[in-house]
Amino acid sequence: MGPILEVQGVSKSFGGVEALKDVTLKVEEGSVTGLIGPNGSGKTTLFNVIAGFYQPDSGRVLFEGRRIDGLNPDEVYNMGLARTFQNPRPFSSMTTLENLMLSPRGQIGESLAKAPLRRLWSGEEFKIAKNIKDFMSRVGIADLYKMRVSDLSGGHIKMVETSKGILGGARLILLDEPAAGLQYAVGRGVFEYINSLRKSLNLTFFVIEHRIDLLFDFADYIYVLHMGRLLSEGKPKEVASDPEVIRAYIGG
Amino acid sequence: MFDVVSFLISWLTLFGIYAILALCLNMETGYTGMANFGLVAFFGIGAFMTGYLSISSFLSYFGYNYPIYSLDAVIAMGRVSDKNPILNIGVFFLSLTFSFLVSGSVGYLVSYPTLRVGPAFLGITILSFGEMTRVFMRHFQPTGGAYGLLGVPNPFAWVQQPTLKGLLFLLLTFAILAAAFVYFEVLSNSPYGRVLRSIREDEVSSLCIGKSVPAVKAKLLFVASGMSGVAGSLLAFYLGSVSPDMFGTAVTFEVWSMVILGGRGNHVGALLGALVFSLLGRASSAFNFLFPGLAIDPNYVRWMLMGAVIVIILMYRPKGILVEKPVRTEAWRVFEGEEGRMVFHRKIGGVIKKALWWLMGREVR
Amino acid sequence: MPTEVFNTIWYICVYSLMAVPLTLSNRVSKVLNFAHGVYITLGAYAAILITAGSGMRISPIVAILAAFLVGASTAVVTHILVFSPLMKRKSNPVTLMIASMGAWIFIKYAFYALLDILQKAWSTSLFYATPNLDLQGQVEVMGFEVNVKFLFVVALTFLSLSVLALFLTKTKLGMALRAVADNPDLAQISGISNERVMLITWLISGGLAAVGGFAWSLFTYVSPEAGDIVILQVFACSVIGGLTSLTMTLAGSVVISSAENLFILLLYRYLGVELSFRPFLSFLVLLMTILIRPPAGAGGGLPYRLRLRGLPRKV
Amino acid sequence: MPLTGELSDVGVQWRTVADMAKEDLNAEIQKYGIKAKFTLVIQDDKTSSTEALTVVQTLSQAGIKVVIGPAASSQVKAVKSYVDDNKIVIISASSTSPTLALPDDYIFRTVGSDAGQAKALADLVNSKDVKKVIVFHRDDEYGVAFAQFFSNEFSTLGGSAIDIKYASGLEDYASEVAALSTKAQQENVEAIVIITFDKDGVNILDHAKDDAFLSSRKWFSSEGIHGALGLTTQTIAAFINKTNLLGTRPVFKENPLYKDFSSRYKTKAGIDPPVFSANLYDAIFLAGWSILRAGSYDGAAIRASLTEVAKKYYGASGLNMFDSAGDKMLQDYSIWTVKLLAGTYQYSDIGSYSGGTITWG
Repeated sequence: MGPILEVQGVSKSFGGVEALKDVTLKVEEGSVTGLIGPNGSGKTTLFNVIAGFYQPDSGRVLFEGRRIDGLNPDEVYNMGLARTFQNPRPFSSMTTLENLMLSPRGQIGESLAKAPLRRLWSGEEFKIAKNIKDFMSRVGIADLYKMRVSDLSGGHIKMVETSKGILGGARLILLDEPAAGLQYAVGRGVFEYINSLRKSLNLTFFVIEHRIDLLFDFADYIYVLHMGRLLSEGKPKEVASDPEVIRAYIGG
Repeated sequence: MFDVVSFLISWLTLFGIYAILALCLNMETGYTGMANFGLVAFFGIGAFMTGYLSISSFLSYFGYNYPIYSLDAVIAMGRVSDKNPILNIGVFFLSLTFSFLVSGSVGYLVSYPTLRVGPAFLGITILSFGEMTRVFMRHFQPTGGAYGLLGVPNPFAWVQQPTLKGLLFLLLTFAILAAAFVYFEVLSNSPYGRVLRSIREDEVSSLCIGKSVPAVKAKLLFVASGMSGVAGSLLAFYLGSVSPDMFGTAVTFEVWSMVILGGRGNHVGALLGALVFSLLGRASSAFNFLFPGLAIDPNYVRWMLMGAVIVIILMYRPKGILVEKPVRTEAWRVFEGEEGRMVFHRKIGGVIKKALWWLMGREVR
Repeated sequence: MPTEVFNTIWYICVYSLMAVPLTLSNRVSKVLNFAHGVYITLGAYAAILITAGSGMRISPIVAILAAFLVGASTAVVTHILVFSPLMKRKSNPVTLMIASMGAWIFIKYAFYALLDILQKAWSTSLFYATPNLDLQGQVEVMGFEVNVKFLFVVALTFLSLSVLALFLTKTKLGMALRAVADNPDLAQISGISNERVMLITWLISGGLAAVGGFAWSLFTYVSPEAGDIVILQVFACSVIGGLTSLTMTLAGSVVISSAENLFILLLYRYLGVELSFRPFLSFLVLLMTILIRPPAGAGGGLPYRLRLRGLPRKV
Repeated sequence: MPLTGELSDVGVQWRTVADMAKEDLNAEIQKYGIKAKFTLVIQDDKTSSTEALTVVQTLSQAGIKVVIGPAASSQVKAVKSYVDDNKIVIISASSTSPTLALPDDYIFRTVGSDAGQAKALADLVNSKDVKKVIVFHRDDEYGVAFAQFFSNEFSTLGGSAIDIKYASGLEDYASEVAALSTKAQQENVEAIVIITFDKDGVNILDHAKDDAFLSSRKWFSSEGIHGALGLTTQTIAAFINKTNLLGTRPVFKENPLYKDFSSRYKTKAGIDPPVFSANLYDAIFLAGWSILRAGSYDGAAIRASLTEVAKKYYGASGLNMFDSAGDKMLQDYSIWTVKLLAGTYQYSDIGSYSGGTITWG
């Protein structure tokens, strides 16, 4: 299996401050790839560049062999690349069901012209809802469909966030600290959930995580970012034993 | 003594016009979260469009060639406005359509700043846009400039009996209001409505799940502004005259308070708000009439009330009197079985059917 | 053309006195305050009511103090009664904005009612008045006959703004204020009472706005609508300053003032644009600034780039 | 009646006038031994059109057939179609818009249309052998129309008028006045003609008094500013005297009834009667008498009798005969200025204009 995402020599600077310096990395299809680094090392900036928030100053981003740098976030998503946020941004006063119903791409009923004509979209709506019901029951949150997301627990919110991307039919999902702010057990749960999905749906995950221990258990491959530069990469063990990394983490 | 019928007619007509505005604002603010403080601009554009179209078409049809704001034109209109019912009705619908299109297109263009700046800035931007429109209309000769337009032909000018005339116009207004209501209700109970709400909740994350937010906003502004334009056109026909000073910011704020009172994100609520505030306006003048020479003018009290209501509602019932309900689509059927299907207009349909059965003397099954 | 220049300076003074506090309050409390116009009106009327009521002249210093007190107290009361409860409920900016709108309408018409009563009581016209101060006459300044009021207002503006600047940069409270403005949560952690800072902010902004209103009333006759009529221009100044940067707000008021006093004249003289386009012009400036250079902190702007859609290229 | 909004300043004073008129009317009726009493309902229309309509509707639904006001022409227009349908007689004492001079409608105006006054003002300016003026006017209907008429009249008299329009509804006009001054110097005009309402007018004069060149010109004004209290303040009044500002207003001052009226108003309110107050006074009288004459309280009848009554009625504002368009036919004008009388500055009429001739003194 070839790389699903390639970042080639991407640089990005804000007002003279270089957040990313010539970063190049690959994400293999079907893998869980980790991205670690101390605060302010440009991890989230990289995600934002990939997801189309920022346009890179130089370099290219390829998704499934197509350039996606310079596309807008919605277009990137519609190509099958979803992202989550470090602190989740669900549509809090809407129900779980509505949140999930939003994610499928290109729904007929979402065009202003077709929306009033119910019979045009009701069938599709029904199908989507069925899928979502199956999915939810598989994940075990089916009974939450009626609750407003603001009332859910942290772990559930993270699940919903991740599920959005999956239900959108994304093939690559960028997760920004999925386990942040959760107790260890819950965090681990989230990662197991990710892992199972990866197996069952053949998805690829690109994960930022501070919980290095968790990441080391689940990731296949890890990149280390430091001061906007790629410091080291490799299998978890190699990275863990890399003196550079250790110095960076202790002295960084 | 007090003429209840004509009171109801005159009140409900103005209510109808304002209710349409309230619905539009509710679409923009309640659902999409766009702080449109320039509503009045589209209202006014619609009104002027109507004045221009109707009068000029009448004059040309009857072969006058006065400038439409001249005295001769007004006199001529007075003479011919009740000659040809078909023309009246035709012109009415024609100008309604054009008002919709023109105001809508303007709204579409105005949506450009909405993707450049955030809510607070948007509010100010559109607010000043509204003021700009007013100043511009004052200088715009084709629609009479400062003179404004007089003699807009009422679609029912050919009806002699004033009460009947008022009633007919009221019915027309309500028909349009009902159409707008059903349209918006259906719209907001569709996947599209869901997208709108997601934008209100968090436009960035809505953008991140593939909704092209700017496009959605622009289209919505087209529809909502268009409907505001229709409201303006109705006003023009009702008053029979249009002048730039009718479209100050105060109108916008009144509509805002209606929507807030009724409940953002709930069309019935918007109607309720409109009902309450338009009645309040009547009440204050009636009150003034009943007890002349009060220490404090009831009009002040009324406005103070309006302000207080806004604040209090926001504090103790932020979602308004009627809170918004989740979007009802087929999706609920999957989870809740049949009753999930009951969407608003079907409910209405059910009620009507029951009523018919009842009228026909059968028992409701 | 000295008159135009003098007018421009007048306007700069008045607008900056009104717009800077608006920016300040917005920056700290994140409220886009529509009620700001009312503070201006009240400030303008404080001196007028005193003089009209007592029928005697008062010294400008007294007038300033009165204006400041009235404006500040109103602002604080508004905060306590309206904004802080809503903030406790974590309401979003739009809600706060609407709330301020409500407060504005309420205060405005309450004031109207008050004036109405006073008018009946004193049987004088208050709906269009100017304060009666012992601040009259002209003085000779570098060849120009200059109105004393003019010099007074310039000095007033300069003083109050520099005092504000000092307060914000030097004193502990001022720094705390800025800290809260930049990051409320952090400030909370570092042990500064958020509520207290808010109160101070409203005190200052309301008071300054009122003083601005007073300066305005020296310049011209004012009516209960005064605040509402200038508020849009004031907003324009603040928006040019991004509703966050005080210095940029000053720049904004310079821009708007010269637009209203100089640009329009140039347009009139050389392009024959009618004078009555003056308000139009200032709004135009506002729109242009927002569209061409969305001000810093134009918060909530989408990460979205307008371009012609082209499908991503295969490589 | 505008109690809030842009016309608020005069509105409040008009209230007094209305009360006065009511009392006098009732007294007079008693004198004639007619068992009737008129009560007056004063409504604030906030100088806004829809408000005006609401008010008129409420009144008519309460069975009232004669409404005096609204003040501004735009409001009269807004209520026109309603009153025509429902046969309610509108008597506006201050709407002077020429576009409302419409035949056989229910709108009457006890004040001459601007066309007449524009002519009077033009003659006045001409009589001061001024040949080149700037007309500095509001950008609303009143200002634009008046300026147009004036320019036409003035040019037929062989003068030339330059037209400058300013935005009404603002709070301050410093820059406009500056522009006016520069323009005046460029063109080197002999006089300035201002067509304003009270607020903006006072403000403009307030700024003009600081301008050397403008202070050296002659000034003329329409009636719009008359009665504004600002003009009697020390500084502005001084300016007025220096520039010898003269204005026209639709009042025939030689009229004893008017003298009586104004003196009584002065004792009541302590100030001179504001602009249009005489017309308002007469409007109320006309209304009262025509209602009595009509016998039945019905719009059509009242309208008919109103024209009849007006033919004979001679009131504080002179003859009130209506022309075919329901506007006052013969309007005499007074020439007013502000003078130092008995230590205080006061409005005073120093001349009158009747049937095309100006008489001083």
